[in-house]
Amino acid sequence: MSQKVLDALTTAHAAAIERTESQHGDEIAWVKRDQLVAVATWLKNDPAMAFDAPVFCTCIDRLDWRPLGVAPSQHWSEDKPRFEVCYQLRSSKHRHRVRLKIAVPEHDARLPSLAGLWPAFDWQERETFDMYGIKFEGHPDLRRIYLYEEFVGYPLRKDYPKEKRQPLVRRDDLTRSTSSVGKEK
Amino acid sequence: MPAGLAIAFAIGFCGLFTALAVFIGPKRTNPEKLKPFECGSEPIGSPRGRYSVRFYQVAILFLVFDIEAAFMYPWAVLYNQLSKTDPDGAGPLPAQISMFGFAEMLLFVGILVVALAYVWRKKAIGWE
Amino acid sequence: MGVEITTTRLSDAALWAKAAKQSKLDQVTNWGRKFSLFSYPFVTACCGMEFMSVAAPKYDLARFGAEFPRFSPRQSDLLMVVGTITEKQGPALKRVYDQMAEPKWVIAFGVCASTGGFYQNYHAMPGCDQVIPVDVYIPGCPPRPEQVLDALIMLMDRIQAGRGHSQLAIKREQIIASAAQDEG
Amino acid sequence: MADAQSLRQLVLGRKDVQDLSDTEQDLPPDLMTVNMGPSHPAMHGTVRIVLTVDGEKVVKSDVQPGYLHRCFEKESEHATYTQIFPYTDRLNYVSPMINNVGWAMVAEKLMSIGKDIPKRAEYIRVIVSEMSRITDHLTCVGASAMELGAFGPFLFFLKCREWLYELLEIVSGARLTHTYVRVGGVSKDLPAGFDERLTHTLDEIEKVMVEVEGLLNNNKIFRDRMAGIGAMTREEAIATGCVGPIARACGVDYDVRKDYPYSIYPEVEFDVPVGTTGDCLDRYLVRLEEMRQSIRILRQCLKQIPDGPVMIDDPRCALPPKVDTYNTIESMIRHFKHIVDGIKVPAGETYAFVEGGNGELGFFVVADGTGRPYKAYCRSPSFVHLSTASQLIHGHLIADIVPIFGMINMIGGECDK
Repeated sequence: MSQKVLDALTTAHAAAIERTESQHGDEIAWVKRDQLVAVATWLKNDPAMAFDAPVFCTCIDRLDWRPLGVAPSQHWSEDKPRFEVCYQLRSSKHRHRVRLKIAVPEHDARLPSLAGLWPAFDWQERETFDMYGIKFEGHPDLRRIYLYEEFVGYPLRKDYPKEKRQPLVRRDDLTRSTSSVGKEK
Repeated sequence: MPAGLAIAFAIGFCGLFTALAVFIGPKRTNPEKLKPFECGSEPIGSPRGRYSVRFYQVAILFLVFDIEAAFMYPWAVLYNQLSKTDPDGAGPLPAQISMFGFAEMLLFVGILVVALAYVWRKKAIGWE
Repeated sequence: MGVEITTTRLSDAALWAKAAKQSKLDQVTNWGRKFSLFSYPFVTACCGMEFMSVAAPKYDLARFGAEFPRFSPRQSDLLMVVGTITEKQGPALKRVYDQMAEPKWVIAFGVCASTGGFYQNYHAMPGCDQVIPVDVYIPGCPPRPEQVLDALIMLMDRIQAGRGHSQLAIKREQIIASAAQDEG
Repeated sequence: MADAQSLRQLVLGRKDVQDLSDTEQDLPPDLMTVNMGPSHPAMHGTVRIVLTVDGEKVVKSDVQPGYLHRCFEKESEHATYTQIFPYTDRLNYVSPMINNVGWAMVAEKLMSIGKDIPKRAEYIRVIVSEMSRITDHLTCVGASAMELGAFGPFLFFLKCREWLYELLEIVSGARLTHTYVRVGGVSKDLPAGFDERLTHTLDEIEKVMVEVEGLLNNNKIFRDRMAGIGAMTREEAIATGCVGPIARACGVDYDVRKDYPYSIYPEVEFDVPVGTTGDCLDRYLVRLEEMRQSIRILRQCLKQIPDGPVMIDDPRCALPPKVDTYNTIESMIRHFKHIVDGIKVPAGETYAFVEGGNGELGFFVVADGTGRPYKAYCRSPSFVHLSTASQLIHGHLIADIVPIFGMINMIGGECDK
């Protein structure tokens, strides 16, 4: 029933919307990066849309994206942008939902921040920055939220090994008598 | 129990246990242990800064009413004798109940209630 | 799978324990200590729910004299590390352990505190013994309250025998100090 | 003359008479920065607040979560769909069953088999979810009452929680980390005699709730510490994405079980309590009322539960029955492939959400057709509620942080994922 959201979106912002799709009952709209703030403010303030409730903001790293049973053209390749930032919004009045997705290339992982429009995205964007390294411009204070400042790298990227620890403190009187199998790579 | 003996016992016991703790207790200090405990994080800011005088007010007022409560303990213990006309029960007549003990404490608490009313009106207790 | 296998060098601890036999005074003080443990609950994760159940009326911790949690390391001698210790929590745990008065003991409550459990990743520490010496490990995720009471009794035996890590450390220093005096 | 003056000033340390204006301005006390650190009983052990206080009043606060970040996403990229159930247990470990149901629903939505889950399995899921929701509210209200000094209600509510833990242990085998739900149904059927024991326990819990309400509701100390503390308006709640009891306390009538009904919630009637002022007292009252509604749902479910299988017999996600596994080679291979490679979820992405103990708990999963999810993001209500904490604390006393944090019910595992 949110199909009308996508139709309204495409009519109002034809230029800003690259394409729309609907998967498993969720409406997805791909938005161009530079017109994201315009589309978002319209979605929030337009009485017919009234998306006043933010749900979540996260990022998908498409580095080794080779899904089974899908044409190879869909697989990820160097020329395609690596990151996709997703904002999920919900309207508490009309009860419809939409997910804005923005393609972000790896070399300049920048994005205008939506923390001004919905305060909930303040921390969620900090989390996305902490985990994926997407810099949100205009964010009040963009710093790591989960990890400690001394942490180097962005752990949720596909190329960061799961067990690569960067310990802050270890016991000094502990002598590692036995070799540790597969020390940090 | 003569008072002097009681005081001696009190000082003796306290002295004994502090002496035991000082001499027998293991003392191993390291720089980490001497730092103030701030829930596990590095202590920030210095306690030497100037902070509001309200803390001192609240502490003093607590002291006043705490000691008032402390004075009630000996009174409560001796309440029975205080309420009898001849406390040591020497006379032939059965002891009647006298209001001496109760009135005494009422006076004591009454004074402090006046103080409490004054402090309450001056808002020295709250934190506005 | 980078698994850090670390074993505290217990061999020298055993050597010092043998060398220093328990004097009568030690046995009496250890007897007093073991029945009046004040625990500092360093609670972080799901084991905290089971820690509540252990302290609650059904599996009462008070029966063993270890019920009264003290939320300041100055007044506690048993550090219960309850739940997952992450890298960011490491310095806080080490500082709380250092600020406790000797002799002190540590119980690793649950498999996350003992070995990191099934969180083998960049932020979960493989066991709190990477940071502080642990006396009793409790397996289980979360361990059943009976396991916790059993671990407490195990710790009491260890305290009575004077084989806690900090007890051995104090003993070792006394022996070194006395040895130095003999030569000096 | 000059040095005598300065000498006097030196000795007395007093200012010169001319310097004093008619009234001595009281110098503003310096602001003190204090750590309400990770290891603090009111902070549930996993949040650090750097407080800038003027005396007792909080002027500025920097809330730092992340002390229990256990990398749910990174771990779930290396585990099959069924192996992720234990991780979801430990997200909101106060109501673990609801996380299991949430994760199962997102996988079923991706495989689009949500409609043909057997009715009995759906009923069992609702029963265990509502039991878990009651334990969540019991723990939250009990613990925050204890943090305000009321130790009695804490022990009463923990006694009730023990009864529910025993029942959940009979159902799933574990007191806290159940791992009971599977994609396509539940792993085991309810044991015999379960509904008599559950009805008996529910009556007992209602008696205890009456007792605790008698103790707390009109208790002067409790009301003074809770009423008017940490209030939040309706618009703020919606804009900051607050959900669950906290949003309902502000008057936002949003409950996923009513607004986006899933499973068999349309078949049971229950009401959604909504507060007015949005302060800690309303959150407490909303949680108590929700416990009553959950008990009401449980009673209806126990009456309406049909018989039948508890697992869908779709070969893609259900294990073959044991007798076939040991007798026919095909079932053995299917059993082996199912366990080792995991359930083949077709490629796609979706966001499924349930009404958790603290509100809308959702999973945003991107599947790539293999047995392991490509990305599994958990939208956790505690993380969103914690982001409003510094704004709620502002202007209150340090002692008010404790009830605010108690009523936000920030669960470390879910907040730091």
